[in-house]
Amino acid sequence: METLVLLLFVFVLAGFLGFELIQKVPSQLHTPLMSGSNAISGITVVGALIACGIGDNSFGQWLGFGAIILATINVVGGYLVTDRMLGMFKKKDK
Amino acid sequence: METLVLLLFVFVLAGFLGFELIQKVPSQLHTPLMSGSNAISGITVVGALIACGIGDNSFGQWLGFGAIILATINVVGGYLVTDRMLGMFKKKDK
Amino acid sequence: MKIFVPKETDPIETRAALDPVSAKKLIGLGAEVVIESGAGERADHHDADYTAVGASITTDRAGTLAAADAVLRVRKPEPAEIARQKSGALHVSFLDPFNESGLIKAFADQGVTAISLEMIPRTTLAQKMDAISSQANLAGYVAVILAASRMKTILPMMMTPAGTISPAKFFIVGIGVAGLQAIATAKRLGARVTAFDVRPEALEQAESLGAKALRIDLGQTGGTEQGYAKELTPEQLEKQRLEQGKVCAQSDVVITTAKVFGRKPPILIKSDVVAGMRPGSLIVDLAAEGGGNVEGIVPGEEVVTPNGVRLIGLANYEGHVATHATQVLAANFANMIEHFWDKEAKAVRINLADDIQKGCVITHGGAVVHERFKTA
Amino acid sequence: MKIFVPKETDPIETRAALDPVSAKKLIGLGAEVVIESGAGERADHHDADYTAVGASITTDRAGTLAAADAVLRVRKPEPAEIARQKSGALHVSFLDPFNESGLIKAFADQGVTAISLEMIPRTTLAQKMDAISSQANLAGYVAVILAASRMKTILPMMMTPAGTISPAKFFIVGIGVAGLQAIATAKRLGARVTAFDVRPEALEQAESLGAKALRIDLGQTGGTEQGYAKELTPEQLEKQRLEQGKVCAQSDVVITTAKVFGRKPPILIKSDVVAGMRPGSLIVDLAAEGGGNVEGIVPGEEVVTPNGVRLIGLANYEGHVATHATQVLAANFANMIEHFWDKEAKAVRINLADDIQKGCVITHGGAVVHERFKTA
Amino acid sequence: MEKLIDLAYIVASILFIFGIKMLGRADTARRGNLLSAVGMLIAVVATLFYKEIIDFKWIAAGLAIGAVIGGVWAQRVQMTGMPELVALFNGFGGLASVLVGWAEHEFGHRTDVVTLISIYAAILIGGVTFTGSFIAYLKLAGKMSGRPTLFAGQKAINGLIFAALLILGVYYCIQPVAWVLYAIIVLSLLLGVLGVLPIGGGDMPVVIAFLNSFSGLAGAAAGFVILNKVLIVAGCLVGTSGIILTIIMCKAMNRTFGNVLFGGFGAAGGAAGKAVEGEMKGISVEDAYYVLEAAQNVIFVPGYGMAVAQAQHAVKELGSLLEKNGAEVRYAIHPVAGRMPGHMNVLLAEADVPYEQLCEMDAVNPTISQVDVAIVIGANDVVNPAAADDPSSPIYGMPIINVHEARTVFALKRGKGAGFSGLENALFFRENCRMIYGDAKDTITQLAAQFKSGH
Amino acid sequence: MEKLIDLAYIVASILFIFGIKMLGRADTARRGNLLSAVGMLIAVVATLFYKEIIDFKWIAAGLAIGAVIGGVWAQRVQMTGMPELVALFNGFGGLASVLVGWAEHEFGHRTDVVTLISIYAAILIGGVTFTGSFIAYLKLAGKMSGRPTLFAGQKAINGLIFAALLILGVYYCIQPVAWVLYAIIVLSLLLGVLGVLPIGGGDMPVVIAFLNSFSGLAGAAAGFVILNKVLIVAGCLVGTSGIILTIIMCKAMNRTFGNVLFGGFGAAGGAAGKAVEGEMKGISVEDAYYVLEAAQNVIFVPGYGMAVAQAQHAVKELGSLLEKNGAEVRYAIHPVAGRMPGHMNVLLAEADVPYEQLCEMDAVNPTISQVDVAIVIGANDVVNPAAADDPSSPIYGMPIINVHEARTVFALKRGKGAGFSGLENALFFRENCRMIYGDAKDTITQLAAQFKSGH
Ligand SMILES: NC(=O)c1ccc[n+]([C@@H]2O[C@H](COP(=O)([O-])OP(=O)(O)OC[C@H]3O[C@@H](n4cnc5c(N)ncnc54)[C@H](OP(=O)(O)O)[C@@H]3O)[C@@H](O)[C@H]2O)c1
Ligand SMILES: NC(=O)c1ccc[n+]([C@@H]2O[C@H](COP(=O)([O-])OP(=O)(O)OC[C@H]3O[C@@H](n4cnc5c(N)ncnc54)[C@H](OP(=O)(O)O)[C@@H]3O)[C@@H](O)[C@H]2O)c1
Ligand SMILES: NC(=O)c1ccc[n+]([C@@H]2O[C@H](COP(=O)([O-])OP(=O)(O)OC[C@H]3O[C@@H](n4cnc5c(N)ncnc54)[C@H](O)[C@@H]3O)[C@@H](O)[C@H]2O)c1
Ligand SMILES: NC(=O)c1ccc[n+]([C@@H]2O[C@H](COP(=O)([O-])OP(=O)(O)OC[C@H]3O[C@@H](n4cnc5c(N)ncnc54)[C@H](O)[C@@H]3O)[C@@H](O)[C@H]2O)c1
Repeated sequence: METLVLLLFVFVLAGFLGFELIQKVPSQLHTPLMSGSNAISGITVVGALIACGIGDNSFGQWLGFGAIILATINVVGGYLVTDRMLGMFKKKDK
Repeated sequence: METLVLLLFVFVLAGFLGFELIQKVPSQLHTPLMSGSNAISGITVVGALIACGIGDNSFGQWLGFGAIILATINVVGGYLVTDRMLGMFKKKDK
Repeated sequence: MKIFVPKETDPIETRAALDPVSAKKLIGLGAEVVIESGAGERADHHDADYTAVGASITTDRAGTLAAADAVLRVRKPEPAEIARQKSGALHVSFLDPFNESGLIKAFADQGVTAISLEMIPRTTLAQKMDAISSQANLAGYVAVILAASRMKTILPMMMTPAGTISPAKFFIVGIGVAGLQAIATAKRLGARVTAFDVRPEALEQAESLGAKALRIDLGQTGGTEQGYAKELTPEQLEKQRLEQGKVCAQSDVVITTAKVFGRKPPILIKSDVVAGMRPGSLIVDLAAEGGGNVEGIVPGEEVVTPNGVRLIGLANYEGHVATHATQVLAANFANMIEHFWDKEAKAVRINLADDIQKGCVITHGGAVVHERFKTA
Repeated sequence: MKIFVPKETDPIETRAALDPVSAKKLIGLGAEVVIESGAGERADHHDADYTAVGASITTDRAGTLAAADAVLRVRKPEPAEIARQKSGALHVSFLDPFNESGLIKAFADQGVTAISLEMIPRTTLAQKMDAISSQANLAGYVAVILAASRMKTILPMMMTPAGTISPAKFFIVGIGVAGLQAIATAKRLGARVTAFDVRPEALEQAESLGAKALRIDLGQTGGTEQGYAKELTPEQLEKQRLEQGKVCAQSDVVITTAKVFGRKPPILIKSDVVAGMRPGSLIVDLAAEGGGNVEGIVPGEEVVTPNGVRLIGLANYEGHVATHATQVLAANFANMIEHFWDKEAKAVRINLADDIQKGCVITHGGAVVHERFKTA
Repeated sequence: MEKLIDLAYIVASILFIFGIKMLGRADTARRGNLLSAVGMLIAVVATLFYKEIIDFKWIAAGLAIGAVIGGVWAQRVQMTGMPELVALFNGFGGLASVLVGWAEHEFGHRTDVVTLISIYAAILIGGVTFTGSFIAYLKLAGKMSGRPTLFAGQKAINGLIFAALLILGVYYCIQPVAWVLYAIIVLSLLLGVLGVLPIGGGDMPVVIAFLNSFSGLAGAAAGFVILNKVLIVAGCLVGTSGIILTIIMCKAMNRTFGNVLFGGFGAAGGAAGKAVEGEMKGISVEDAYYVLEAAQNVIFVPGYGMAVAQAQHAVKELGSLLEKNGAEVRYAIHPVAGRMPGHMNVLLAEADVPYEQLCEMDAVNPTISQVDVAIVIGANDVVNPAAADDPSSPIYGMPIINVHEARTVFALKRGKGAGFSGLENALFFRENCRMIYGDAKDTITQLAAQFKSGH
Repeated sequence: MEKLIDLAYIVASILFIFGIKMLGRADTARRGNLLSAVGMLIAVVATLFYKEIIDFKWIAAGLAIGAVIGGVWAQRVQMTGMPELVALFNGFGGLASVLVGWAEHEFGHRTDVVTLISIYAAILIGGVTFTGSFIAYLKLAGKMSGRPTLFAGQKAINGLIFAALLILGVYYCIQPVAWVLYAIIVLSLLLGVLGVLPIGGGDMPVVIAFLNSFSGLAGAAAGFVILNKVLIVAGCLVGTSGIILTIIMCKAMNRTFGNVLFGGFGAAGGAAGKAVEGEMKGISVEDAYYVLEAAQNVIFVPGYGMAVAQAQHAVKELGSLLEKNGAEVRYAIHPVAGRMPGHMNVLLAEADVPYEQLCEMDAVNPTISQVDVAIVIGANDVVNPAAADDPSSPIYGMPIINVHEARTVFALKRGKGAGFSGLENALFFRENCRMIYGDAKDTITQLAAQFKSGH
């Protein structure tokens, strides 16, 4: 219970931090930022890894396995595609 | 232990949040802001309250008692003085 | 439709009624344009420039007058030349209709449709043909350039190793179109500009160009619905003169622009005010031709007062920049003709129900049709 | 020290060597200032203005010349008047020393200490007495005002209901002090300005006022250490003329300002270029007095070429704004005298070791002391 | 070991924080992405050291397969295909959350309410994210019509599904039985489909951003399920920063978020009785900034109000800022604008607007449909469409600057004041026109300030 | 109950977050203070419900006494006495932390390393905060000389104390015996005294801000001691936001933080061999903004560089912003500035600078010592003090604008380029001069942007 409360604290603080972090984003960064934070949301992969461990029969394994694959696609693909997007911006003179 | 780790998480997140919250402060607000956050740092009063509880002999009580008085001065005085300061700014036309 | 542009006869007139660009536009509509030889000469438009766009040149003034369906000119005609025009023809020019009842009668008698440029309504829609505005605008510019070229001082401020030259002080009285352009031009050159008008909205307009507005509380004033100024009561004029006098005394240049619709221009600067001004200072009176806003002005001449103030009262300010004045005036003519052009008939269609024509057509079909002049 | 300001004798000269403000300053130093009656008249300074600040007025020109310790004037003197001055006295004025070896000899012979305003070094320290700059500055302004007042067109752009008037195109050749002020003034009035100079830093300076710089690659050029321009080789001049010709052909006004230190001004605009310009366009030559930068210029007159280009070659542009020209020139005189003033002796102290005096004192103690003129 | 893992999680969280912050600035975005990737790597590797994790075969295989598929897709995709790929990836992330929740339901050891709520949330949000993103993908990829797909009663059906999901959720928390879970899975998948179908293709980027924020929250919910901090932190960061980004994107399209999500419905419902008389819609300076920031082609249309406000210098500055931001900027001058001929010229020349950028009415009008934003600064009569539309108007027949044909119009005025002619102006009521009330100079200065503080 | 308390703590934390954020903006500051006070109330009340807390007598008495003292002081204090009162309050907070740590040491149940570290931190930081704040109070209240108090070997002694504290700390974590704790208490109190003594009175506000941030950290440490979340959150928020505020305040004084803390030492140590030849010190645009933001009297000194950069419009804009911010703004024009007579006049008139704000050199120089900031924009010769100082200089004798007598000078140039006369300029090496390199227009535009984004 104590843990849950603390996790709630963490949740609330992270939430505020999320609000504060993004202030004003130039329009050409909208898509990369979306894509980049989508890759972060692939953090579910960590959940998938742990879920894969808890399954003690093969169905559980399969669920976890599927989750790992999907989340990894999200993570790896997400980061790479974001990087490619950002790489395409020519270095504009500041 | 788990609790401590979580508290550390809380600490780190609160730290980042603190950095993000203050961005640019007009110079006439420097003192009130300092004073106001000084009042918040009087949160030690909560610690003092609890410390007062744990002391199981009279010395402990005294320590806690002293802490309560001091912290309360900080809190009450701090908020009031900040409010007075801020009250002195005439409503400037925006 | 055969449009004829005679050469202006008044020696102070440098403008022409059409420039080659507008002539071309009219020819494009389907009109035939005939220019009297030399008509554009003083505005730097030569006969060859007109023929190059398809106009023809004539030296037979009388004959072409008689043959033309429309005559465009800058200044009002000699009565004798009205008599030469054929009945049903059109005549467009400045006419000064309030003072020229004789001319109006001549037009009506001859059956000529006479349009007075002065009488074009000051509405948004009619602005493209509003020659009063287009010319007053240039006059305002010229007034300042003239003043600058005659002053023994410069207009802008300069902080130099040899000391600071302070900016010239201009006072613009009457903030119509000409006054506004005078303000703009003097401001551009770095002068300090104060401006005055009886219409409060004009003061705001002056401020919109960066001038300081002199606000005198005169009580009730106003303009006609067409945007021209009404005449003031004697008391109002007195108070105004007093306040203005103070500003004048401190000014290097005073420019007056108040023409009042259909009347003699009001006297805004009396002799005593002039006498209070500094030696070397200058007054430019844009209303001089109609009698002037300044006491002692001599239209067409420069007068130096005993205390060394120079009064400039030219008659044709915009004529100083004849090329551009002709350009915009010709555009006004062309816009008007285009606006009322009847494509089938290839002619100007007269329709007295039209708001604009109601305002500016003075005579038509052998009669005076304009409300204001019917009794005349 | 008795300082005398004689009335200028050249009829085109409107300036005076001292205005009342500077006279007062000198009197404050302890000098006695005598003004010939009427000396300031054409700059709107009357005898009474001078006496009001403590100067005395004389009508005895010859006598005062002989009695004065220092004579200040605008233009170079008649040799006869040099002979009137007492030995050891001071004479400060424009002298044109490169062309007036006779005058220099006269000064030396008479034992008069002659200071040439032209020769004041163009250093930062000496700027306050630099009359060339203070006058050229005003000349640049006047050139544009003159052009504007003689054009049949206006300078600024205007998008109006009667069509768009495009901005006038100005071309300024030679971006010294006068050129810069001409750029500034034309820009203010809304013209499009292109400018050219052989010194690259001058092009940057033109841009600092918002003009477009015409950059022609001429190879090696440069100025003397005093900031005046060197003469160009014939090939360089040819290339420059070619490029300039193109710009001139598109310009409404060309203003030339290139005086080259100690020489006849270079011809920058040849007749063929003038012939390529549009009818109605204008050339104002600020170097006209020294011979002119433009072929066909007649100093002091306005010439119209066969193709309708007007060449203006006045002699005394700054004299058009005589009041201000006198103000700054007088400040230059006063600053100089103050700078070298010996408080005890209440007189100007001549010290040929001083950098500024080394530059501008031509004769002293009965001899020619200036390096450049010693052989002369 | 545990402690090290926790430490690693803290480090990963910090890297995510920096990553997101840096992704929001052009000069640091790429590095930010890298940082957050490093954070992810640390988090994944740390997780592998958990003692519960035993079967590395499956894990290795899963990671490998996912990495290859994701990597190849990311490399192969065309520039133009990127947004839809992101949608697809996002959908996968959502589906992964569903699976994690499901697995926890089947095999988890904890059955307290918080855990159940979390499982429910992970599955609900993940499911909606999955199918919603997939529909977005199909629309963006052109495999499905981009037009809003509407049918009768859509709104009611969605409402019903939503209500059912709520009830099932409550039920599940009390009685965590399997059929309820399956029902929840199926219904959330359905809700995702039905929710996105009525939204037009042009709004898909906003939808994806929103679903992305959603999938972050799903991740955080999954984090509560397995009591994992880094999941909570990262998920919540993405959740809230994603919301902000979504709002920003809506602003750049001059839309509200509700309008994007339910606009399609609205179009379906109220199409019949559309009011002819519109209303004057205001817009805040900040929202206007977002629109301008995204604009490629901007015209200023100055009028007498610009002169009154003496706003010319501010206008020039805003123009320069817009140009720096990559937009094409022109100044369209109507011949009768102001109160004297050439009034606007005097002012703009004073502010040093290059003559090249001044355009006559006739030059601007033919190109006006390509204009993203027309900024009308204190002009009124010269942009009054009545001159073209309304034969009874006293200015009927006068050519105007047809700003109403631009994509968006911002009209800067102090209030509802009429122009010189005293006429009401229908422009201000048009759908594509937004009023920014206040003195024009103040407004423009504030807009410029927004631009500057954006860097 | 526990859960409710935790909920209350979360609410309190959120209120603190909003409170701090709102305190940073003028229009919301007062409400922010109120919000955070409400948060505090909630936190305190919630704590009272803890089951460990039994003896309400003491608590009630303590709260009452503290509240009365604090309340009375806060009401009584004069406007001018407020900063020192804040210092005093802050010191009390620090002492409270010491006492909490001490109590925990004496009577606490936990002896794990983390707890010990936390006790150590709470006492160390709290102790330094207490005496440091007290000294600051004395200096501000004028009960002690405001001048830096210096003595030989001060630096070494402080170093020794610091080292001793470190060693004692390590020792305490291994062997938490009482004498070590007492030693730590005494030494930290001493460090607070010695650390603040050498700092000048003018720098006290910065010191208080710093100590405040410190006392926040002490609170967070105390939070770790008693495992209390709200203490950690609030303490850490104050700790980091306080650091930011401290840095901002340093910037407004055009100082670095290190310079404030150790400036006194530096002055004592290196006073003998002070180099005559200075160096050109740069300053970032952001830091320059903080100085300008606090300035009451600003002059611009434009030169040829302003013309080259065509910065006049930007300069006018910055001038207006400074005026809006409450500063008096003038433009000091040297007669030979630029490359033609009146060069600056043309440009400034173009930018619509009112003639009233243009000042001649002779008018400005007598008042220049009251000028907070002189902004030299691409001028060089006209502000070269060699003209007054150095008889060998070719411009010796020319009057200049004596900007070097202003409190602070910002010199805006692209690089080390000389002016027209080709002379080196000693101004740029002066102690009170800061260079801002770059094109003047860019620099000014950026400065203006800082101003605008500050609102
Ligand atoms: N060009 C000429 O020569 C000339 C001469 C005379 C008359 N006119 C006439 O003037 C009109 C010109 O049209 P226009 O579109 O330029 O102007 P307009 O139609 O007169 O409209 C000006 C608008 O600016 C707004 N405004 C005034 N001050 C403002 C401020 N400080 N900040 C923001 N907005 C402000 C007013 O609305 P709020 O009050 O709501 O702010 C008003 O609606 C035409 O009808 C033309 O015929 C022209
Ligand atoms: N007023 C006159 O009539 C006249 C006529 C001729 C000569 N002068 C002489 O010119 C001098 C005028 O003095 P001043 O102080 O105005 O100018 P200055 O001494 O010539 O100094 C100008 C400074 O501006 C800097 N600069 C140039 N471009 C810049 C840019 N884009 N952005 C920022 N800085 C820039 C240069 O340094 P960086 O290269 O490092 O940027 C240079 O040090 C005097 O010596 C005067 O005698 C005056
Ligand atoms: N509808 C349009 O588009 C349009 C076009 C041009 C002009 N107008 C309006 O017409 C107005 C008048 O134009 P105009 O230049 O032909 O006017 P004008 O020549 O009749 O008068 C010039 C100015 O002098 C002022 N004046 C008159 N008596 C005065 C006195 N005793 N003291 C001080 N000032 C006095 C008038 O108010 C006017 O502003 C313009 O200001 C404008 O509002 C409208
Ligand atoms: N130290 C000071 O403070 C100070 C004061 C005044 C002037 N100056 C310097 O002296 C320079 C010259 O001043 P001036 O106005 O007396 O110069 P000037 O009258 O001798 O010449 C005017 C301009 O014409 C240019 N020129 C010469 N030959 C040319 C050619 N063939 N083609 C094109 N341009 C040609 C020159 O380069 C010069 O810029 C100034 O630009 C300035 O740098 C310095």
